[in-house]
Amino acid sequence: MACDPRVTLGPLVLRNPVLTASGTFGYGLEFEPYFDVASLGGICTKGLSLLPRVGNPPPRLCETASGMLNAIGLANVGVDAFCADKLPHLRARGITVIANLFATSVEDFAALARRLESEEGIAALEVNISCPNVDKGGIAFGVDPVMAATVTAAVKKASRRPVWIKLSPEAGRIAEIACACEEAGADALCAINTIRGLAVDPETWEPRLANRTGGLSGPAIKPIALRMVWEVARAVKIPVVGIGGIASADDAIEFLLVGASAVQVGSASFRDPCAPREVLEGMLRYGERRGMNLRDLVGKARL
Amino acid sequence: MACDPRVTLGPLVLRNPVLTASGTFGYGLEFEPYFDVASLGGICTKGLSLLPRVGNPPPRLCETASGMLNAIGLANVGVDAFCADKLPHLRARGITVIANLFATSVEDFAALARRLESEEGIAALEVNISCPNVDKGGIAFGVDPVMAATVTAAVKKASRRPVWIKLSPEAGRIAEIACACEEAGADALCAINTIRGLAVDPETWEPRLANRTGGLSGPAIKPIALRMVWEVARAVKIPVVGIGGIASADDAIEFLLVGASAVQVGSASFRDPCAPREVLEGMLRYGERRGMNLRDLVGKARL
Amino acid sequence: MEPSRAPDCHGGPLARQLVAPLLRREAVGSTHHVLTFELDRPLEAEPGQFAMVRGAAWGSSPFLPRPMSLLEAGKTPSILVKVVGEGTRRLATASPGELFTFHAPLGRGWSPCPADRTPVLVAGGVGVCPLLFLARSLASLGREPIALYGGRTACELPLDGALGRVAELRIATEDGSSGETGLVTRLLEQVLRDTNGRVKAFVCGPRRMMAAVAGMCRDAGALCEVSLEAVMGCGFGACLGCAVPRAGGGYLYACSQGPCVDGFAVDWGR
Amino acid sequence: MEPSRAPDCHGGPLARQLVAPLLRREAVGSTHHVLTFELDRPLEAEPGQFAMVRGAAWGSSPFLPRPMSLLEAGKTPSILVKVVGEGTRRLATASPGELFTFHAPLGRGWSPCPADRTPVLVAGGVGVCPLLFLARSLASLGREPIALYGGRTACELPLDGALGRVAELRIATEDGSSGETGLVTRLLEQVLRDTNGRVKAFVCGPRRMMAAVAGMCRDAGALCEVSLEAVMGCGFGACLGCAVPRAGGGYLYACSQGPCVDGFAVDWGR
Ligand SMILES: Cc1cc2nc3c(=O)[nH]c(=O)nc-3n(C[C@H](O)[C@H](O)[C@H](O)COP(=O)(O)OP(=O)(O)OC[C@H]3O[C@@H](n4cnc5c(N)ncnc54)[C@H](O)[C@@H]3O)c2cc1C
Ligand SMILES: Cc1cc2nc3c(=O)[nH]c(=O)nc-3n(C[C@H](O)[C@H](O)[C@H](O)COP(=O)(O)OP(=O)(O)OC[C@H]3O[C@@H](n4cnc5c(N)ncnc54)[C@H](O)[C@@H]3O)c2cc1C
Ligand SMILES: Cc1cc2nc3c(=O)[nH]c(=O)nc-3n(C[C@H](O)[C@H](O)[C@H](O)COP(=O)(O)O)c2cc1C
Ligand SMILES: Cc1cc2nc3c(=O)[nH]c(=O)nc-3n(C[C@H](O)[C@H](O)[C@H](O)COP(=O)(O)O)c2cc1C
Ligand code: FES
Ligand code: FES
Repeated sequence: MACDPRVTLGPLVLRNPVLTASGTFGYGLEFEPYFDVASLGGICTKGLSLLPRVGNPPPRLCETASGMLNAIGLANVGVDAFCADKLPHLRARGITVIANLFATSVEDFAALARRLESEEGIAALEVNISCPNVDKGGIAFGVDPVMAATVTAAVKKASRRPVWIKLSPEAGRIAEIACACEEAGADALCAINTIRGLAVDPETWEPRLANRTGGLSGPAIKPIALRMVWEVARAVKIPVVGIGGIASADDAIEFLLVGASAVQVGSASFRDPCAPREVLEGMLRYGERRGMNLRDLVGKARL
Repeated sequence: MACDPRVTLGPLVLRNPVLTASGTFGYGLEFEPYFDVASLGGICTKGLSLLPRVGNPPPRLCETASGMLNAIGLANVGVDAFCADKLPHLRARGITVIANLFATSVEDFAALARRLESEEGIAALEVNISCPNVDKGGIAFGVDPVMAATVTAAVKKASRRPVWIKLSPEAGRIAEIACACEEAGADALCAINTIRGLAVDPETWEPRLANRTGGLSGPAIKPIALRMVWEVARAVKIPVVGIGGIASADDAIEFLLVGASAVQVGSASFRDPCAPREVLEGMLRYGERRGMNLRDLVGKARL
Repeated sequence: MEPSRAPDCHGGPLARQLVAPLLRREAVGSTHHVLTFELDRPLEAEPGQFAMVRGAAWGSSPFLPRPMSLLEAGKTPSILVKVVGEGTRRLATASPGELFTFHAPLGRGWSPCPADRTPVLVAGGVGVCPLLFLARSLASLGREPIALYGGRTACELPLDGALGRVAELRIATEDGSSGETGLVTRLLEQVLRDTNGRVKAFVCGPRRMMAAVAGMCRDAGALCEVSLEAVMGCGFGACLGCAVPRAGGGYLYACSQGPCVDGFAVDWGR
Repeated sequence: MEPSRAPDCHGGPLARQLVAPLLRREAVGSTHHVLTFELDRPLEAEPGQFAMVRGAAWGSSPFLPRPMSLLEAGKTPSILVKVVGEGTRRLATASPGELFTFHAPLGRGWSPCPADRTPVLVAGGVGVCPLLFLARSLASLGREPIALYGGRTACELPLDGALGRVAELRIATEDGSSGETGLVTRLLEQVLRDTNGRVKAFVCGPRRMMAAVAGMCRDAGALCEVSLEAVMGCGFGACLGCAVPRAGGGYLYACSQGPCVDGFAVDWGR
């Protein structure tokens, strides 16, 4: 039976609900050999900052049970190089691009948004107020409702584009932050970013990451992410994008059922670069089997 | 080389640093066919309440990637039946017993502590202010420093026994709660309890647990637990007991290295009832190989 | 140390967890597999008891062992596996020599069938396992059990041949591909009528089937024992995960008070 | 869709991820195993490139694929595995027929050896893999590489025989159980002296060894290329996990800018 894959995220209509998570999909072009990236709902770029960042010293990664810790430190080419070198190719390929933004001050967040105003081919801005791996900025904005609202309002003011706020799992009450962002004008909320973790080598007594702590991602965090997405979706009226441990169509459908309008596939792309496509194809099969449009699954869990 | 396994937790000297986590080791007696439970540092009982509790409706468990969700709902025989039917056997076998306490009010926590005053064979009280699976009490105390301190002070006043407070991973800043409990007189802090999660059946749209959310435990949460234990251990002077995903001696040693004086083995006992003994034996081998006493590993990570 | 027994532990042989290699795996139809393990010393177990089984190399995921009814005890105990998820899929693709942790015997097996009652085994799908073990045991005692075996279709009746050798076997399938067309309760109806209820039903299958059978037995004055179904964490009373609503309130624990319990002790409505 | 190439992607064959069965596994000494996979169509790869390998049935743990240097390309490519943790343990116990995801060819292989320079391969332990592939390729071009191979003891020199067949092999072990006693750098010292530094060293081994070799080459006016070591997430430039300090600041990415890079481009001190 027919299944319309399109979903609406506030002012935006996406081809389908499968996006890729920032920092796990490079600038999108790295995946071109594997599948047609333009067939996805969209991609979230690696976090962009005003100036290029070299990132944290290695080791930056370590594996944990059903997941991984990372402390990349928001290494990125900077917004100018992104606009010059990456964006034209993404545009040419018809890829829906969500620009993920990182800054250490409210002003810089606004400046980033303004910098992108003149660029074509960006569907939305995803504001990362939840990075656990940098000393300043990031998570500090994400655990305080007033700060979160201030950033949201500043980016909204600086841009005509839809503004998505990416929430931290480390706020004691994530729904509170979500409501603050909604009130400040956010067009959608993304949850969750990684959860800070630590691993130590029992032989050398050294932390496994040079940054000491890192962000936990992968299937290990899925139950926590799903609970938080449910809490956020119940608390707000704006759309929610679900993230955290999604590796299969069933995983993605769970997030839709608890209230997410779209999902992002993250670390699963390391295990299998075609993971986002496979999640999408599985969701389409699920919709066809049940004769349902994907958007009609949103919030249907019997909770 | 020699390795002294004993550890000191405030006023208490334990045979060794391996305890079992509350709710994952029954009342201790269930494990008697498998190994000599008295050889452990101690066992934490299933959470005891003033009156018996039947617990939550099933399903109460579901498996997740490298872990599990549970919503037992603190089913227990009640403190009186524990003292009458279980404690004499534990005492006869020379098992070091830590009584884990659960109540929905400060008064009831104090009443529980008083009820146990006259019983022999209880080495310490572990106060659960962090259960995610009950409507009232539990976690509400664990995410608010004032409440946490109030409970701590009340139990301290009601008992001459060492009082351990079991912290919730869901407080935005766990170190803050830890400090509040320390100031209120806690003798040790235990971290962490389970992290609330959710799982939904994509076919039936029903939550996998009747209680909807449940607590995530197992190897999946180990990196988060280790980070939190480190944060707590840095913040306080009293001893810390590390809990969360410990399934091997290496895991336990990681917790000691970041500052835990002892550890609790939890869900790993479901996979292998001898897990606590194997963790202990592996730690002894580690200590012998390095010619170190186990207590000398505490806090040695190069962090 | 000589293992001692917990004070409220039921009788019967003490459980051990040991590491045992898979001796052989035989496919039974397309979705069922009989796995036989090789132990260092014989497993003593009663019909209705179960094992917690887990691949020694599974690492941290799947995390928990899987409860599986014992098909037979001894030095080479076996189980019948139906693939429903990741754990059973791994069991069903294991190769001989692969190591498993094998934790058995667990739980309470079937209680005896009074001499004046005909044993009637009511099986649905993989529910056949504890009943085949029981049927063999009854047959060895000279009892002549009747076995009623139901499923959606003929493929969902694994081990029907083995059951037929030790019991008087009657089959019902919903699609009529084997035996009578309809539910296994139809067969039971007739037995209850023919025997005037002077039977003891031993029941293992889907919850709805067990509920229906318990209801019919109660009405007919028959005895009824069921093998409970529950998601299990530990399998030996330590996690309190395997709760099943008890008649009159509260819960039964499938692993320690069951899996075999009086069918009238269960609240089938909650 | 015809796969297109990312704009800043290096040349060479495009990577594919495919599911391939293990064809055979051969133990090499007690801790090393050569695994050969069977692909549906031949793998084109250059010496020094690698594969990301993962058991198709590993589920969610171990989570990430493991980077493994290619020993050879073609329809039945192979890798050499040294057991150091859970992932390599699973590789080293896999049975023929077991399915793996095999993602290759990845990274930049070795760059050519100028005609006026003698190729000197400096290998430590499993670092031999990309160098054996290189030696075979050089030999097939009529070049005559010198191979210097070091390890703690004779057991840590897997594939020394194969290397000896395509290169002039010199061995050093710390315990003297094979070849000269000492570090492989002792052997290099002599080569650099004999050739007056007119060599290009191709180096793969422990970080400390590569750092030492790079330093010696710089001093002697020799060229030096190394194969970088890093924990990898993706293997193709998507995660930025595989950073290695770059001379002059910032980082090189081992998977996309390497693993084979100019030894002088690395900051060995940070
Ligand atoms: C006492 C007892 C004896 C059993 N004997 C057998 C047997 O002989 N042969 C056999 O094939 N199976 C038996 N089972 C059921 C078997 O344990 C489950 O099918 C198995 O645990 C599922 O694991 P999985 O990883 O394949 O599925 P999962 O991926 O864990 O789950 C797949 C689906 O099965 C459901 N499920 C999971 N565990 C159970 C469970 N314990 N009971 C009911 N549903 C469950 C889940 O909710 C889910 O919907 C028995 C169960 C019990 C309690
Ligand atoms: C380009 C490249 C090519 C490689 N080629 C080979 C090869 O041909 N044969 C071979 O046996 N190994 C090779 N390795 C190393 C191999 O990838 C690691 O040994 C493997 O990933 C470890 O996995 P594990 O699960 O067994 O160990 P884990 O349990 O993950 O880790 C065990 C220990 O090894 C360390 N480690 C993990 N990954 C790496 C890594 N990528 N590099 C260095 N140390 C690591 C960990 O920090 C830890 O201390 C190569 C690595 C790279 C980057
Ligand atoms: C290596 C890595 C890098 C990441 N970089 C960013 C980033 O730059 N900006 C951001 O908002 N999130 C970043 N994240 C977080 C992911 O976008 C995602 O929220 C998280 O990984 C959880 O999803 P997963 O479990 O599917 O991976 C990164 C995650 C990983 C693993
Ligand atoms: C089935 C189950 C029941 C639990 N019951 C309790 C309890 O009654 N009281 C308590 O303080 N913690 C309880 N816990 C939490 C554990 O003691 C422990 O803090 C948690 O499981 C994390 O450790 P683990 O990952 O090693 O299991 C329970 C955990 C599980 C899995
Ligand atoms: S399965 Fe743990 S108590 Fe029954
Ligand atoms: S391993 Fe992911 S960028 Fe190199």
